[in-house]
Amino acid sequence: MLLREVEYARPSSVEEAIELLAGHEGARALAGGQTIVNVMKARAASPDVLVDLNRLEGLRSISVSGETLRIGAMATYTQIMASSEVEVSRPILAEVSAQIADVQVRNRGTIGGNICSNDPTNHLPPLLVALDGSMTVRGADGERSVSASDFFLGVYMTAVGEGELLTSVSVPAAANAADGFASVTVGRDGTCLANAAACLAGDVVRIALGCVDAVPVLLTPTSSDESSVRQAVQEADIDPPSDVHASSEYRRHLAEVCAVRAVDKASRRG
Amino acid sequence: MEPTASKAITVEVNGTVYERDVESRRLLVHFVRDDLDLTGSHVGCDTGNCGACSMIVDGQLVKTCMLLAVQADGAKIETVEGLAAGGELTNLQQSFSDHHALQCGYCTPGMLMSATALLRENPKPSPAEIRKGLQGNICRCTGYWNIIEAVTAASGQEVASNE
Amino acid sequence: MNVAGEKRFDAPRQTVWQVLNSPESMAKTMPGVDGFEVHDERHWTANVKVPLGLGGLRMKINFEKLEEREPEFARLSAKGEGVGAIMNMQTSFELEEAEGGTLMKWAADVSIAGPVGSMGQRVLQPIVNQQVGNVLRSLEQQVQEADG
Amino acid sequence: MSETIAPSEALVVEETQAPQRGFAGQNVPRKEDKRLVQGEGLFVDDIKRHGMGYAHYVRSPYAHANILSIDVSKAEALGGVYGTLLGEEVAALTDPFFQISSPPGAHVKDYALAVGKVRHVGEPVAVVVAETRELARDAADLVEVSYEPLPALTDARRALDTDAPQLHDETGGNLSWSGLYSWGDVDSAFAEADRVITIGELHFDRFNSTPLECDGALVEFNRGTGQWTIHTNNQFPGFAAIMMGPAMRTGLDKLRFVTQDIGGGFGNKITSHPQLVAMCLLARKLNRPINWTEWRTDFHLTMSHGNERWFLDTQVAVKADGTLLGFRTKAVDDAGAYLRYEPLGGVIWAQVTPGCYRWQHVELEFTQVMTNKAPVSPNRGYSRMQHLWFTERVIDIVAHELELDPVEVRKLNYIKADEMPYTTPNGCVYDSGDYSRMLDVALELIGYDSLDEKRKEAASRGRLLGFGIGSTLDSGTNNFGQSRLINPELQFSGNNEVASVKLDIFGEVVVTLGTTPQGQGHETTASMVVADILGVTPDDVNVRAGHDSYWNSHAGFSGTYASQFAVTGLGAVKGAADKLADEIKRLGSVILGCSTDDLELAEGHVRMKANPEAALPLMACGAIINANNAGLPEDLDVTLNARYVYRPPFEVPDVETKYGNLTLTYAAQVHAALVEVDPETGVYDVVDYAAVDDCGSRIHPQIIEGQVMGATAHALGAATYETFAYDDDGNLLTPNFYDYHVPHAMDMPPISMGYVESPSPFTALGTKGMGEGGGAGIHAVCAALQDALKERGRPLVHDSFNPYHRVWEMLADPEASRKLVSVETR
Repeated sequence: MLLREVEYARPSSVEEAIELLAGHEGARALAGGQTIVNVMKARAASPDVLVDLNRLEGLRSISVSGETLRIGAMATYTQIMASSEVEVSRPILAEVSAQIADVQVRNRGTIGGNICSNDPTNHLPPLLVALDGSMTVRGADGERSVSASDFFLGVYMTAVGEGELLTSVSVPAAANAADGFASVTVGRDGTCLANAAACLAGDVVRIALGCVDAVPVLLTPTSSDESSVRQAVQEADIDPPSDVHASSEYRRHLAEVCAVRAVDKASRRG
Repeated sequence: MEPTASKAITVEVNGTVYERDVESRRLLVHFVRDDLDLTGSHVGCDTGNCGACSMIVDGQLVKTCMLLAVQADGAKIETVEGLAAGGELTNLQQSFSDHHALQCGYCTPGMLMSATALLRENPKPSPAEIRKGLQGNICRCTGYWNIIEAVTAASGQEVASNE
Repeated sequence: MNVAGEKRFDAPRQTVWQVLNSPESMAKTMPGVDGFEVHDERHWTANVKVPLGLGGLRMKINFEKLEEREPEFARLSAKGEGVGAIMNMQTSFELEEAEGGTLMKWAADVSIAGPVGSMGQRVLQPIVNQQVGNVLRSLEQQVQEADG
Repeated sequence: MSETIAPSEALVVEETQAPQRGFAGQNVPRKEDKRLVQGEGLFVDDIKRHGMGYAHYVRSPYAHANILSIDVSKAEALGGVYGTLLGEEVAALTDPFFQISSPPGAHVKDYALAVGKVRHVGEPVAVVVAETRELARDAADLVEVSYEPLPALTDARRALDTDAPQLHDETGGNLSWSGLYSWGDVDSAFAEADRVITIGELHFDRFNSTPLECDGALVEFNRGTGQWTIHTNNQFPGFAAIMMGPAMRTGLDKLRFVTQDIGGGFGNKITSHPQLVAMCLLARKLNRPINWTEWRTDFHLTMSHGNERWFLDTQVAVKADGTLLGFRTKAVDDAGAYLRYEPLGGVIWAQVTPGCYRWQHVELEFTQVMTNKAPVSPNRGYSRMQHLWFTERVIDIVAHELELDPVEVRKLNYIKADEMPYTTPNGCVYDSGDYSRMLDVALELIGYDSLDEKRKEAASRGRLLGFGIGSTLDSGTNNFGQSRLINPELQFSGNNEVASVKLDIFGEVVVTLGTTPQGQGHETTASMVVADILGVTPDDVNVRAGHDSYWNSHAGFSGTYASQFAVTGLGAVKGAADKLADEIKRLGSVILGCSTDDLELAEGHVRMKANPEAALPLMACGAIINANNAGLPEDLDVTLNARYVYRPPFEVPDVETKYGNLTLTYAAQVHAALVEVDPETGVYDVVDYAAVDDCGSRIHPQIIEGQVMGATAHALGAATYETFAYDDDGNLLTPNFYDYHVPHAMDMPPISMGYVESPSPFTALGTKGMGEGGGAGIHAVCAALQDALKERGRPLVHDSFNPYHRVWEMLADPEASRKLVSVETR
């Protein structure tokens, strides 16, 4: 409960935030804080400077422009669940956000924090990989866009470099997209033992597995029928970590089941 | 602005304004309990799971063990101490007692704040909605059903009673 | 947990050996080393900050060379402290001449002591794999530099 | 997954008799609630003192290691640090804690801090005290401890192997205590048997009730009087005192225990005496009040794990019709690294030796060992729960293997109502109860008649439905004489509790209790009993909140533990109130000039039965005795301040035959569960649940129902989610609520409740101790899973803890568990 000493700044603009992040060694962005503050309580990983993004209202906006749904990195799960833009352009994001933890966490936790922490049990990394989303990352020398499949580098590691800031997440807008998400959790809405997101577009099938590796595992089976989905998972030859909640073997099995169930949900929606 | 290891902050808690210097690292729940001496809100875990520290900050239900006190600078905070204005119990508080929705009472302040936030957003929640609304609050005494009944009754709905 | 593998260098065995046995050049292969101290040729200490998205994982790592047979075999122990837990690693490598280059067979046994929970369990394995990858990549670089 | 919506409304109450007991029997509003719902409770961590220091422990990262050196210089150099405490100081200033065990456990040396060696991850090795909580932890991080790691022992079954790591040199091995219990004639039972069922191994898992408030203390030392005031949430101060006094070389009256509100206990807050000693030493050394806040991770690492127990080589003697004759088993109990309340678990189980059943012949070899895990201590259902789970598992395995109906096997073997009071093979006396009727009520509540339709309906959704029963006992009011079966040298026996009731100068009725309630509503129930006796209302009765050993209302066994308040606590309250009522009548007879027989207490007056107009208000009585007593007869011995010590009727059990009555009352639970298993993943839900309890006469039904619901939630958590799991190096893998998942609101199944009231013939109010439950839900879920998986290769449920992955393993390889059981037909 008792954090190591840390410095705190609350910038009033994205530019200022990036200056702070770039200008201070060991500086980290503080989004919802629903992961990083707990890690700091354990005094495991510990930033020297926290750059609080919570007053950057601009980073909370959710908008649809043409073919793209753009969600500000600081949009909370609660916001995403309530957003009419999300509802009309990619409802799966609201559906999955509603399964994350509890009201209090959903009120504070953000889409940006979820994917930047990239805990292997998080819901959104596999979902965004399956939806072929892209992340906008801003640094001192401008903005760049990183596709979801390149964004996740490892546990707690992403393409957001030192002195950079994730500003928004974009996914293709498609109201009736055939998306599906399935998970097995410890208790209802608890920690995921395994999860999978699926997106069916024409004959393109994208499945992303969570909880089985440091980063989401993307599968693109040739068809959405059960046998080829199972085959794709088996051929991915994943080596999931073991922990007290599930053995590697059990996770491997659950990954296959979740993939099949996610695809099934997706096809029933499409 | 330059990062600092401590900061003078102003918060309004249950209508009273407090100004204090606080270390940047101090969690809001410790600030409220130890610095403001409002000990109604509790700490039951290290990991943001138990919800005993739940408060309503600027209208939003949050776990204050995952919020730094400095982040609450300028915020309006509601805690359990603010519910019964002038000692007059709210329907919800009375209902908790009527339905034996508390035993040791340690989770109760956080539970009450979560239920208060829920009823503001959803004045007539179904039992399933109440369970979803209280999912972030652990109670080790009651097994939850009496709490669900208490919230149902406080919202003026029929209770599937255990009596 | 155990990790092991092989790596081929396009450099003579002696060069690889020297790199592997020089604390300074090894330091360069480790992520986020911000302090280094050699006590004697068998003992040295590194202060590292493993860069993670959430903030540095600060560790003080004490190395001890347990065994060596120049130029083909060495075994070290590394003990990292400072994250509320203790990381213990025993690692060894064998060097063989392999057509014009050197083949390194390495193995490491990593364990964490302390109240790590599944966070430690679940996260340790991927982090170790990741860091091993980094080390091997920069090792190659060091060998090339040493090889001139 | 099926989404449960609400508890079914059914509530059945069957009473063998329904005596009108005034306020008793009614749901009087709880006195405690008004402060607790306003955040005005006073929990230990709410207490502040000027200049107090915050303590933070330095804990071992190793499960087993020699401590080579500890360097606190950097910590003490840090600004704001008040001081430190080390094991070597503790060893110099205190003696090792008194050990309950006979040898070899008797030789364990246990101090407030590790001395020379650590024996489990998280064991305290030093304490740092500083100006703020954060600084204390900063400084603790600066303490440099150098360890020599040793191999860890994490499997109790290996503890006695010659090559096993040795925890305590003094005990010459890892055995703490062992004893052979044999009652009846086990050989003849097996000779008589038509079938002998052998079960290789059953395992009761390690968990505890994890009260939401962890332990804590605020300790002040009075230099002038040499007296400590210990504000703490310890739930058994009487026990803490007898552990601490001798160790600290001080008289017990120098240790003042003060408690108001406690955030849950469940037995887990009995053994905090090592931490309390450390804080006492620091308060004296640093001459300032010391705050100790135990954090969640600390609690999980060090506090009161439940006894993990193995049952090996079990043999059961059965007739072909399922009549149970007897059993043999070897219980191996894992006490963890130190004996803080153990090895009492080695006898406590014997309170319920036959479970709810009539078998007469029992042989149990009990072996308790020490391992590199957190010390175990009482946990809701302490030691009986493990044994009851075993007996229930045996019943269902017998039924499963002999293709008998678990309901019929139970009805055939249950102790019958007309056999009550029933003497068990080891001399315990079950006071009252009707288990068959309870089972009928449970079956009705859960719709047992339509079980087949339910199975079909679930199957149509691809789910496997299973039904299971758990019938258990909650034995309350210990005869501490049972400790002599562990160690004949001990001078403990019987039990007691104290209450005082006085009438103050303005007629205020004031009650003080010796108990330390943690949510059981003692203020409320005590006020009801007193009100009925004094002819006032509960609102007129002021029951002091909490416990203060300087109130002089405690005895050696005072506290709140082991399901006894309704017997010992209320027994003491009734005794004191009766005494006061008698004094009031004697005063009244003098003032009103009549015989005490002509008087009654009603409506706040002592008055003449024949002529209610001739009455003296209680206020006047208080005023006369306290402030206006001139002219009263000299021989009128009335103080209006009555103190009563309740002492249950017990004999010392026979040490040789291990025979005798170990507890006074036996509340019963018959619970039934329906589970649905997803055969593809092993994920399952409890979809319906019925809880039928009998705790005798019910003083406050609502409080009792709350206890039953809470105990059920604990059992369901333990069955599916909750475990203290260790890796092979002795690291705890579930040190917080993130990994140690407890039931949340959405995890609870619908629960319908039923009651049978069989008043206890042995207690003044017909009440029985209750609240712990017997872990009936753990067994009901085990049985339901075994039933659900029957058609998938008949796997045997062999563990009390069945997370999804274990169910999946049983589905994937049923043969693995089939190997554990065999049936011999004679």
